[in-house]
Amino acid sequence: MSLTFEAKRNLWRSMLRIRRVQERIESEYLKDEMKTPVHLYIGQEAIATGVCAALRADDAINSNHRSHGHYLAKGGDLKAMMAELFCRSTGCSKGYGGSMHLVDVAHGNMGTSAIVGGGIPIGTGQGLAFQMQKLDRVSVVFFGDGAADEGTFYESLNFALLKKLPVVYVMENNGWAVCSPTNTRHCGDNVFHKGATDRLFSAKIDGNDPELVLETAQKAVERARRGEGPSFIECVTYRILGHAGCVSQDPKGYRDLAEIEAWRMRCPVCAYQAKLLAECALDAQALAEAETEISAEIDAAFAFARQSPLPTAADLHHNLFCE
Amino acid sequence: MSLTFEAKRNLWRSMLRIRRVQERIESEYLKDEMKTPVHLYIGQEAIATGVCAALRADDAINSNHRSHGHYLAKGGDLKAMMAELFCRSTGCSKGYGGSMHLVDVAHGNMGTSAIVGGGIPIGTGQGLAFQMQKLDRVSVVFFGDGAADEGTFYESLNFALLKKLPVVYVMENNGWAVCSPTNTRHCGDNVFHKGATDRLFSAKIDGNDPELVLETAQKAVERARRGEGPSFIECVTYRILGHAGCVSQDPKGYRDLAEIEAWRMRCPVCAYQAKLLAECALDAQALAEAETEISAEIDAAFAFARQSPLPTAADLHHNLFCE
Amino acid sequence: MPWSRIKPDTNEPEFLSQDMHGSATRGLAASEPDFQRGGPTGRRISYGEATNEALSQALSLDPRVFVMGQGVDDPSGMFGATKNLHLTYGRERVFDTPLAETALSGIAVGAALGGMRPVYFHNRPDFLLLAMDQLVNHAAKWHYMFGGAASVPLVFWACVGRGWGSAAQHSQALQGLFMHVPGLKLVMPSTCYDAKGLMLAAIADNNPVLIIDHRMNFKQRGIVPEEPYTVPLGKGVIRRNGRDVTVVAVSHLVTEAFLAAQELAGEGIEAEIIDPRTLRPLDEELILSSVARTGRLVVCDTGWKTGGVTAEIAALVAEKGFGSLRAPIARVANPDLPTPAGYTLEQAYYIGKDDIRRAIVNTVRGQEA
Amino acid sequence: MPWSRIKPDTNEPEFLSQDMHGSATRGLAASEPDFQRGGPTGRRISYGEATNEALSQALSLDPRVFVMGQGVDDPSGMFGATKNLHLTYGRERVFDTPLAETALSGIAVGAALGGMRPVYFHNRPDFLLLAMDQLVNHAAKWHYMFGGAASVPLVFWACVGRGWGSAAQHSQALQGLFMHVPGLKLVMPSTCYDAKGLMLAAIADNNPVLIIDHRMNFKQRGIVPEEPYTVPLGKGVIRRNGRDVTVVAVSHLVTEAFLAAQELAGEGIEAEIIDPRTLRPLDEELILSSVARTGRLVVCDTGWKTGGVTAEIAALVAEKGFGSLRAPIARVANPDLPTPAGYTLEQAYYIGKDDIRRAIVNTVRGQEA
Ligand SMILES: Cc1ncc(C[n+]2csc(CCOP(=O)(O)OP(=O)(O)O)c2C)c(N)n1
Ligand SMILES: Cc1ncc(C[n+]2csc(CCOP(=O)(O)OP(=O)(O)O)c2C)c(N)n1
Ligand SMILES: [Mg+2]
Ligand SMILES: [Mg+2]
Repeated sequence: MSLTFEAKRNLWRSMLRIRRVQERIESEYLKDEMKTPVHLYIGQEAIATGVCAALRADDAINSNHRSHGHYLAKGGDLKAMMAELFCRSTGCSKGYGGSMHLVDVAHGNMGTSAIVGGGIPIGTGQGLAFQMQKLDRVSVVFFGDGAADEGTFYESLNFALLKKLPVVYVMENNGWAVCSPTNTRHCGDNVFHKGATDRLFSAKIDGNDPELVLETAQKAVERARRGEGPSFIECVTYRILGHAGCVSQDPKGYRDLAEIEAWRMRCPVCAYQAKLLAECALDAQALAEAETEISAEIDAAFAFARQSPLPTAADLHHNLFCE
Repeated sequence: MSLTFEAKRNLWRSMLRIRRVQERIESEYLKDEMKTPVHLYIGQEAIATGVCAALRADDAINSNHRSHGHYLAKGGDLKAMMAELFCRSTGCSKGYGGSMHLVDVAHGNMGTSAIVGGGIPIGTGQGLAFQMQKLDRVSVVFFGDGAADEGTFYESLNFALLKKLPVVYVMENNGWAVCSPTNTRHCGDNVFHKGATDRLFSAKIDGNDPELVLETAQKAVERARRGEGPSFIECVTYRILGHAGCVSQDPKGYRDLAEIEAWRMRCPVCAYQAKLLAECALDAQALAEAETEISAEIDAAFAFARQSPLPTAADLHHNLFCE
Repeated sequence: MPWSRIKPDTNEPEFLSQDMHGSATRGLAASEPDFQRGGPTGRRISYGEATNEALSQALSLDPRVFVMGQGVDDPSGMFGATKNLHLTYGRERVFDTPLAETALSGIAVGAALGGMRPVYFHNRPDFLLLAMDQLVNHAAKWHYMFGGAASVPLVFWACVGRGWGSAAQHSQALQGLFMHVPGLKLVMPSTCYDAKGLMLAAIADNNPVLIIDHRMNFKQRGIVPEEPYTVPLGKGVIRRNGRDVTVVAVSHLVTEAFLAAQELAGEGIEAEIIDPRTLRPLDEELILSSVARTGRLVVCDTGWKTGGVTAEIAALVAEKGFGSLRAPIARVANPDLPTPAGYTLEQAYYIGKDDIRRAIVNTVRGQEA
Repeated sequence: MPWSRIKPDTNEPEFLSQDMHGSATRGLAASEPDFQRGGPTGRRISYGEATNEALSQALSLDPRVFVMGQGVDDPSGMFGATKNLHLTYGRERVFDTPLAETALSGIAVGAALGGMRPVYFHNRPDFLLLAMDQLVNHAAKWHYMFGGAASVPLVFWACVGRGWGSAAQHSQALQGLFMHVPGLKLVMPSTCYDAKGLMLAAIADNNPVLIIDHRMNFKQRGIVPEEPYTVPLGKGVIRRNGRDVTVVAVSHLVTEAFLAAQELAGEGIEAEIIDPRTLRPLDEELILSSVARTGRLVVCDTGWKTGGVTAEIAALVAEKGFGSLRAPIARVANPDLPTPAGYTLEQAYYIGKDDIRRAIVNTVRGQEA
């Protein structure tokens, strides 16, 4: 794939930003100010980044409990996200949603479900809406290997195929669902890969390679825009930290340390940074500048969140119904 | 497949018996004595017959709303079935179930669900129970092409593959779900056929050929008994009558008359009878005898049902809970 | 099926229906139609036709509206409710679906988020049990969970399948479950007029609305204006005035209660019949002020007794209207059992006019213990 | 997570617990153990340990019993309830599952029909919404629908996830839904003793039983006999005697109600605290006879108010205990809203001791309207 240096730097910067935000959350989590369960995206940054780079602002994404990366890559405001994690009124969901329920209507993120698999049909329905309105918008659904256990995945994909909906299904196979490895839940590759080659564009790719993710997503998105129907992209990756919370809260013993170590060595952010440095798409100065900018942005977002007002009892009964 | 003449005659006789029972129900339905929705099996007899011929008495079957054929082929008592259709206390479900909820514990038919797809996980669970008890019993699940729309099918098959359960999934693809043709509900062949060839024994066969059904089912059943896991057999067939009730109640216009006529010409009972006559596995006398016997059995069953007592208000509160 | 003639086609009773043409009703068409000012103008049409007309008008008034569901384009068209709509509006806007109630419900949610206004016909409430996750975990919570940032305007519809020997899995009246769910509006019409007006109101509403209808209603014919109009959600109506006892009844039991009340008028008991029309939001005010006058309450529902609609309405009055209560509250509901198939058992199972009558008499005259 | 310390580890109150060692409790082991005759003999263990012990004993006593569920073999073992069971009994009898709650629930039903006694840990009640079809349309109806020919002995378990900022989809207390379903037994323990005894009773029962537990319970420690024993389903218990008002509370609200009652004793109000322990079958007799003595009722539930558990218990008394009622029934339940995530909103949302106290005072002294 021939990307401009600028495009490459954008990919890298998006990944780096997601990484640094996640790290900061992790490092501050024990302070007990973010009273909401966080599911960190460390190790998976290339996926959200690569896919969202293939999208327009008005395309939709649908995410899950592990949503920080998707939200940010799609253009979400960091301040509004951090305020949500601090459960403030200035949060993207005004403190009603918390970490698992981010929303960003302006960028096509119409709200995030923490029911595993729950977002798959919803993202499919958004694709249906775009098709019915004769828009060329595309709906992307991000979900985990755990969500692919759920029957809604099969039902949704069947419907998307039937109607040729502009939906791209992105499965982030990070090998685990909480403490359950994929092989205690699936038996071999997903049946859609080989079972629907006549109807479905499907690919199983290295999810740690942002350029490959972008390239594959672009094919899928173009196909969707042309009205040729859905795609299914399985991105192989790894959840480097624990399922939820910060590192010190991760229960020990369910994963092989060697497995974690091997994937740490394949860190998508470090690897891509090294690649761009080697290609001279990036130099030490740009790197340092980016780190400084990101760090300042994060500081500002945390400060914004901390200074923002908390919702009060008087807010409790708002918004049950839409007028 | 080399079947003895006797085995062939048994297949034929089972099919003929199911057919004649269905016809009798159809012809008497307007009398309004059977106050329960009937879903007739005419046109699909070779499937229940062929599959059940591959089973032992202690193997389990799980059926659906269109269950008369499965119930009878698995050894179910015609009297108890007809009494159930007449909603009598002597019915297999004592009049609480009606036509859609047949049960026959003695022959491994532990009860029938009329929720489309509802029986698929239940039959899977029976397979799990057999495996956990280290029995070599097999669980067969009969379901329609409509049920294959449901996510429980995917979830169940995934689990059966994972645990190598002794379950045979028999999909009766009769082209329709009520008034909806398959192609308004599915997009092409089921993904399991080609998507899981490494894990699953699957076959798409002519469901109107009882010998082929038997042969395929035998392979699947033997595989299950050997602990090698589940199979998926798609039997292509046709529902010659309407979805429910008798012919005069069938709404007109949703199916092509030519389509119905073409499948009538491929009637599994007539075709197999003709084949056996041609092979001299059957002669006119045996045929006449069988018709007479079956007709007498049906008369007796209808008489039994009509003479049986009706449940009364005093029975209403029985059996909510099992002691 | 012949034995499906559980109730002959019949004109619905001439209810008092104060509200029918009153202020609570709102015309949808630009010029306020006649029926708003004067007496009833409209044709006598069937319940299915009334529902169908509402759908048809919604489809023609709002390009965002579409109708989906397993069988909506069948020759029978969901008891007539969706009949032939696909011919007028095309299969892109009125379409059949796979039997995949879980995902299709989520697809409806997503379509709503994407700017459409789906109307999903689920046929029987029994099948809604497959849609619970999307309905309860998603649709009902979406607006609140995101602090109001997004909304899910959709209508789910299902029709209770009483009779036919439908048995345990095809006859459930599950409003008792859905009444418990915050964020969901729950509608149960009882007249042809309301079937149309409530459907149009539900489609116009910006929230998830579940309409639970009833096979028995579809046997009715009633006066229905031709113009589009809405009946407001959350407003009940008094179907008959009476001083001795308040009878709250839903869906087709409104008619049964009305008939019981007419019989009892001859015996000196005057029952006030309230049709809440929507169970959520519930018109608490209407019920409480009626009980304040009558001092007695009988609640009738087509669902199970324990933990159902009758429980909530009884509890409401025991909590907020206790001071006016002069007798134990009576609940008339189906027994706490799955529905049996057999017709003799069905007869013992289902409640109707006589059960309501008995409960009224006991409540007014005192029970023989 | 640190902020999950919503309630410190604590000994449960010393309830009256008449029944704890009374006739209603039945020893499971061959020889009747000591605790049946004498005073409390047992160790003080945590709630998780008590549940774990029940599962372990069931697994060792009955080869048909098995434990399944997403995460049952996790290091944390479902709040400790299933911890390490797979090490003792093997992964064939204690196994992790795919995230496929709909089918896995049906698989449990099928396994029960095939001769096993599954115990399916569903983690949060929220996920049970995916299991509704199998639970309500299948498990709950199976015995009745086939005239008693087959039965479905299974236990579903789920634990309400209050706190943690769990928000709308991970904190629901959905007993109000399940209480409406005939054919399902519904259990909500509140003490360590009952957690063990009710689990063993549920597993021994030949019907589908749903146990809804609560995170807050898992902070408790209490006296639990080592031997296997059952606490009968359908029998409630008086946790505290009082003459002025009957307070029915479920799950961890039993403790909250008890603490409120202790405070009020100093102010001259004696509240009787009833713990129904099972909501279906409900010990109506116990509640009605208490109200007959006190003339007043406060009902407390961890779920939503409208159409929930408090509705049914209030309606029951308004119907069958009206004659003894001297004040409006009060209901203390969560507001009719999805659970908000933010801790300041959570604080406003959840009910506890003070809300119960207020309701008791109002009920006994009369409300300031
Ligand atoms: C329907 C449902 N079941 C169970 C859970 C509990 N749960 C939350 S996240 C999770 C694991 C999901 O795994 P996966 O989809 O692979 O996403 P990952 O966490 O690996 O990113 C589980 C089991 C849930 N939220 N929803
Ligand atoms: C979950 C559910 N959805 C809808 C129905 C209504 N229904 C009953 S039978 C049927 C068609 C089933 O088609 P298929 O599985 O192909 O079986 P067939 O009738 O063709 O034998 C439908 C939609 C139902 N019983 N259950
Ligand atoms: Mg994963
Ligand atoms: Mg079919």
